[in-house]
Amino acid sequence: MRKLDGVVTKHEQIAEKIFELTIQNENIDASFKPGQFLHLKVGAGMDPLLRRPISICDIDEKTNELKMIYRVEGRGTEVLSKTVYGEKLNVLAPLGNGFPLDEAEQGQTALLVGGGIGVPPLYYVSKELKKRGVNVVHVNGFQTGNSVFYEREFSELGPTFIATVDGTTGTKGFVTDVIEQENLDFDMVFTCGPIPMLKAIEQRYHGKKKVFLSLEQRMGCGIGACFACVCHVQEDPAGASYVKVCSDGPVFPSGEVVL
Amino acid sequence: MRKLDGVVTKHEQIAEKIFELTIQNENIDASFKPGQFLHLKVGAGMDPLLRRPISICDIDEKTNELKMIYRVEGRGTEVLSKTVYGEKLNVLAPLGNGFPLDEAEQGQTALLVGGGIGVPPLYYVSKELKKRGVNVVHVNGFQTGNSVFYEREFSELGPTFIATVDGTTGTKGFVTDVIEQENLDFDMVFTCGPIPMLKAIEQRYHGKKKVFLSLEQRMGCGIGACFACVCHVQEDPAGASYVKVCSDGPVFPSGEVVL
Amino acid sequence: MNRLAVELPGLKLKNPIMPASGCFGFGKEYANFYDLSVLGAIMVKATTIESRFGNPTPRVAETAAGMLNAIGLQNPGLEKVYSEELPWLEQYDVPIIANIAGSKVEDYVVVAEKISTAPNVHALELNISCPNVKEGGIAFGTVPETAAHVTKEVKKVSSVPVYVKLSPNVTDIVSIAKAVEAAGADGLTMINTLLGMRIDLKSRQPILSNGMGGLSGPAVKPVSIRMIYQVSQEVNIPIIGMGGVTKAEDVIEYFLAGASAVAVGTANFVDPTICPDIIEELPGLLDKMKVGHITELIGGSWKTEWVAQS
Amino acid sequence: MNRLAVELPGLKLKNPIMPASGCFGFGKEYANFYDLSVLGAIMVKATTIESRFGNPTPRVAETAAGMLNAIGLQNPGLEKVYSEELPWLEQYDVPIIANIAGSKVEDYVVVAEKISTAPNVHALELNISCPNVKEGGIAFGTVPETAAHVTKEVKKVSSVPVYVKLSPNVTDIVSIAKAVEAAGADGLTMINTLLGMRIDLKSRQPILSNGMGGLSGPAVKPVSIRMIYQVSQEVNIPIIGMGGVTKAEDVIEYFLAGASAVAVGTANFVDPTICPDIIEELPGLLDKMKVGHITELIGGSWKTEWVAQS
Ligand SMILES: Cc1cc2nc3c(=O)[nH]c(=O)nc-3n(C[C@H](O)[C@H](O)[C@H](O)COP(=O)(O)OP(=O)(O)OC[C@H]3O[C@@H](n4cnc5c(N)ncnc54)[C@H](O)[C@@H]3O)c2cc1C
Ligand SMILES: Cc1cc2nc3c(=O)[nH]c(=O)nc-3n(C[C@H](O)[C@H](O)[C@H](O)COP(=O)(O)OP(=O)(O)OC[C@H]3O[C@@H](n4cnc5c(N)ncnc54)[C@H](O)[C@@H]3O)c2cc1C
Ligand SMILES: Cc1cc2nc3c(=O)[nH]c(=O)nc-3n(C[C@H](O)[C@H](O)[C@H](O)COP(=O)(O)O)c2cc1C
Ligand SMILES: Cc1cc2nc3c(=O)[nH]c(=O)nc-3n(C[C@H](O)[C@H](O)[C@H](O)COP(=O)(O)O)c2cc1C
Ligand code: FES
Ligand code: FES
Repeated sequence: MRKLDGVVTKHEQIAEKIFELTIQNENIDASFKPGQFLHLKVGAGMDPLLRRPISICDIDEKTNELKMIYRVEGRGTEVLSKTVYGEKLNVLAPLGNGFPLDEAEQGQTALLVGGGIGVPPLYYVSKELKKRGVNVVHVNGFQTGNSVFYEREFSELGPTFIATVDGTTGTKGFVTDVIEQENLDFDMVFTCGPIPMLKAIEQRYHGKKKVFLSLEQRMGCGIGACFACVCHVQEDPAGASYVKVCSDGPVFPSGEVVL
Repeated sequence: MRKLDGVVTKHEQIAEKIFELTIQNENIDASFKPGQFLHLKVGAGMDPLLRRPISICDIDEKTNELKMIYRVEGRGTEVLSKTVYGEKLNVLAPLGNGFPLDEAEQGQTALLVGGGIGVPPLYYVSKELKKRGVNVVHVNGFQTGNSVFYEREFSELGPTFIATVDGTTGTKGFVTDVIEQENLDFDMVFTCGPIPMLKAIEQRYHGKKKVFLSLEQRMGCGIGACFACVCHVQEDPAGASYVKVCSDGPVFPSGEVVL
Repeated sequence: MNRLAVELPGLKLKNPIMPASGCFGFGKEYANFYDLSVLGAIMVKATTIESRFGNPTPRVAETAAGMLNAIGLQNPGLEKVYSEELPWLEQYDVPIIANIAGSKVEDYVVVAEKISTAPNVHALELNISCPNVKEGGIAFGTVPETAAHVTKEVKKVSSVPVYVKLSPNVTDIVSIAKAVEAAGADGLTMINTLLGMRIDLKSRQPILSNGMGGLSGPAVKPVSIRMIYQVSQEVNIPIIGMGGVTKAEDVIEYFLAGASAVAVGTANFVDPTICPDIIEELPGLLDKMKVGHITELIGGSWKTEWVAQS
Repeated sequence: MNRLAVELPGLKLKNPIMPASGCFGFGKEYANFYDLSVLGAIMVKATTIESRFGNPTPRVAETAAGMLNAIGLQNPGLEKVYSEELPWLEQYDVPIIANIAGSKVEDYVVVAEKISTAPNVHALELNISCPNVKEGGIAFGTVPETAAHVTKEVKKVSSVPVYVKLSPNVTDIVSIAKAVEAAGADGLTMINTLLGMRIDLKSRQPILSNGMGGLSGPAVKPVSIRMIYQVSQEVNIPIIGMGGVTKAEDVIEYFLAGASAVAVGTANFVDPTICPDIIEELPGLLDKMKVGHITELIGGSWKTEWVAQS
């Protein structure tokens, strides 16, 4: 966990409102794990004030580059989208715990389920699993065809299914529809996306498969100090026990956190 | 008076903390008069919030370009100094009344006295006077040699004297010292600079020569609506009469405004 | 159907956007940038009986996403406002809200009685919350009894509805709001500026020659939204909201909090065409929110009719 | 000579910079970034008798140059703070200021009595101004009598000096400050957060699940500077200033207003090394201002000794 300046080496729009951004810094290396995230300072001034959490989408150890993919949502990502080649971006990284890749053994099959801007971190997960000889199957859900990205990149690693809510690309419906229709078989699930999607996956597969969920939560510090990002735990759903998404997560096994 | 986006066509540092910035917009033309100013939005966000007043230093009618020269003082000009080629700067322009060049007749001699960042507007004044056949003599004062700029540019238009407070360049002392030492002869004075300098000039020459002073004042709107920039007038120094620097000025004849 | 039209006591607004008092003079300067008739209304600069120079300069200082001002109610005085400024504005098809100030109750009464008879003045805004004058001003606005008293006296003489402008520099804004409502106020405008200060490192003195000043701009918006949320649930008179509005989204946020119209202050200095720009953006934003008429949004954050679709 | 050393009741500070309560947890996270011993002091997170989960999320929202929070005093409770968090901090050479909260006076007394006996706790900070809890909190801090009462009771049992943290959400901050001074407070810390709100356009509900929250960050600095300027001239106990500090210049501004030390809150989230960075910048800034010792600047904006050279 450090504060570092990343130099922008690439920045381009890859789908509607979706940007791919690559930064470089000598400290970026394989110690940055799939599922971890950055806390990114946008703009130079005090407005926007807070950092933005963005997942690591890929690491290139050789060039010390880190790739992220983000959607323009509000003011922060809007300002971010104006960043140009050569500019410096200050980030805290790597943050959080990442996906437990060791839970997948060689020859097993991992199902990676992404929704919207939950898709990017799964790319790095998939690449690393593949390296370890794990079979990867991807199911990525989007609102509509225009916002689909990285279909080719995922396909190069393993079978890849797309669902869109309006059916403009891939299967019409949700990721869970695809999993059922395609009758997919797998040993574990790694997933990241909106809460309703995570809930659906947890409901279906908790107890049956190993399931790991990556959560989103509004953040202050990003490092565990401010208590902005806490969640109740299923063991003590109304009590004082908690986990912090930023430092205990963002990845949790199913059954741990109250979604 | 309009709101327009100027595209940065040149931006470079020309002395210690002093930058020359050129913008282009089809509406920039000879209707922008010497002594008028711009009200410039710095940065995209709400911090810094207010616009910054900067004088017009030169106009190129043919290329629709406007030149300004500014010193990095605080946060606004600091952010401004990071602007790069091709960026857009939003300005309100041209604002204020400018110097009454018609007061100088062909063959007469105008003394232009500038102090620090009061120097830039006098360059455009001098060029325009010269065009009309008026003789121009320049006395420009600075803190120290490192902050001197445009010595050559002024010299090309007429005799040019430099004073620095510490004597590192030109005469050691103030502009008024130079005027006396050099025994300069002139019909009228156009001046812009810090209040103590304006006061000294007014004291010496009011009633004897035509004197026109360009004032600075903290501004809100820059167009006459907010009453941030008012000054008492000498006729009614403690009363409710006033002038606004932004819309009645920034240029006033000596004897009008309480400095 | 005009989806932006709003009707308030004394005011038929073609849209709910108006420049805030003190941030628009008497309109002349902005008339160089656009036709003032596009505005919902204009809140003109505070008027006092006599002309005032106001405070010494510097009168403004910048803060993070905000500014401090200590203009000190500079204005040409009742006579001139009545005989010159207001008649000049009659060329525009726009109702005027006259902001009135004073240092004693009788001052307010004198200004209110006269100014409310101007043909284009459709409402008064009682400025009992100006932080920049030594006497009167904010003092009236921080105690429920005095706020109610000046309201009552002005109501007696005014020929048009009276809106009272509340100060945010209070422990309990609701009690002040209720007091002026009970005293007969037809509406509220909120908020005036927060009392603040900046100190210059070189001179080691406050930047404003007056010492303290009023904080405005985006920095104060969350305070204003909170106060309107609190007050709108406790009173039955409409609120014109203000504080930090810079875009159409802010207007909607004010409506959801409980405002029925919105004034734009500081942002006029940053962008002279901000008011017409916002007015133009609003219908598109209503479309996006699937809202027919902007009034449907009033108090939407605490009224329970609407349930978000997800 | 250490030009940054400041001595306050109970506190020998090697420099006047400390993280503000609630913005630094109990220090563990920031210890990953730097050696906590460089800090003047640490104001740790509010401690209550029992552990608390706090409010539902979302608990933070961004505003222009600021943020809202409604954490709701989440903390592990007195026992755990006393037996785990504070002992962990003993490895650092830095005095701890323990922030204590409760919903009734007796709660404060219980926490104060015990926590003040921890070896590294050199002072208490009475949080009578938290806007994010339904009971107690801000209610104590907005009325002079109740503020004085809780101060007096805590003073009776505390083994270390007691600083009272004032709420800015009041009409008359001076009267509250004087009341707690008279009740025996050894110092003041100011300000806690301003009550604010943001509303989400999609859900049409307040962004914070708690509705309102506390506004902090650069946006509030002018309000805090103003209040410290007012209060420091009327009391004889020192003030630890806070609100929007992000750089060394801000620290000087606070000193000139009347503060004797400065806490940094929100800025820690933006930049985790902000406190040591400011500490490092301060001597250079003192040089530039031709100031020998930072304490010479305390109240410089209203004390008359110094005259600006121009
Ligand atoms: C661990 C983690 C990883 C993430 N990874 C990615 C990613 O790889 N790509 C991507 O596009 N997005 C990602 N997000 C979501 C991303 O952080 C938000 O979309 C972004 O912060 C929105 O900022 P904004 O200024 O555009 O929106 P605004 O609405 O203007 O933001 C206002 C505030 O709300 C916060 N906020 C708004 N939406 C979210 C959200 N969904 N999650 C958390 N905070 C939010 C912002 O951080 C900011 O503090 C991630 C979120 C988390 C928590
Ligand atoms: C009519 C006019 C013409 C000017 N022309 C020039 C020029 O050609 N070149 C140049 O370098 N400077 C010029 N100035 C001064 C210039 O406006 C200030 O240096 C600049 O605003 C400082 O901004 P900042 O953000 O760097 O400083 P900050 O101190 O951070 O500014 C804070 C606030 O104070 C205001 N302010 C600070 N100093 C001044 C000042 N001297 N005059 C007015 N407002 C001030 C700023 O505009 C801003 O609102 C002119 C000023 C006026 C009034
Ligand atoms: C320069 C300036 C002058 C103001 N003058 C007045 C005034 O004369 N009367 C008044 O009621 N409010 C006055 N105000 C307050 C505004 O009308 C408004 O309530 C406040 O600025 C908040 O809105 P904003 O954040 O959009 O500026 C003034 C504000 C500013 C910035
Ligand atoms: C997330 C957060 C949590 C806070 N928690 C506490 C707290 O537990 N006790 C307290 O007295 N103040 C608390 N505060 C207030 C700060 O200590 C400080 O007074 C305020 O934030 C102003 O300083 P700043 O602008 O530097 O943040 C909290 C502030 C924030 C932003
Ligand atoms: S974001 Fe601060 S604790 Fe998680
Ligand atoms: S700057 Fe607003 S009136 Fe001159």
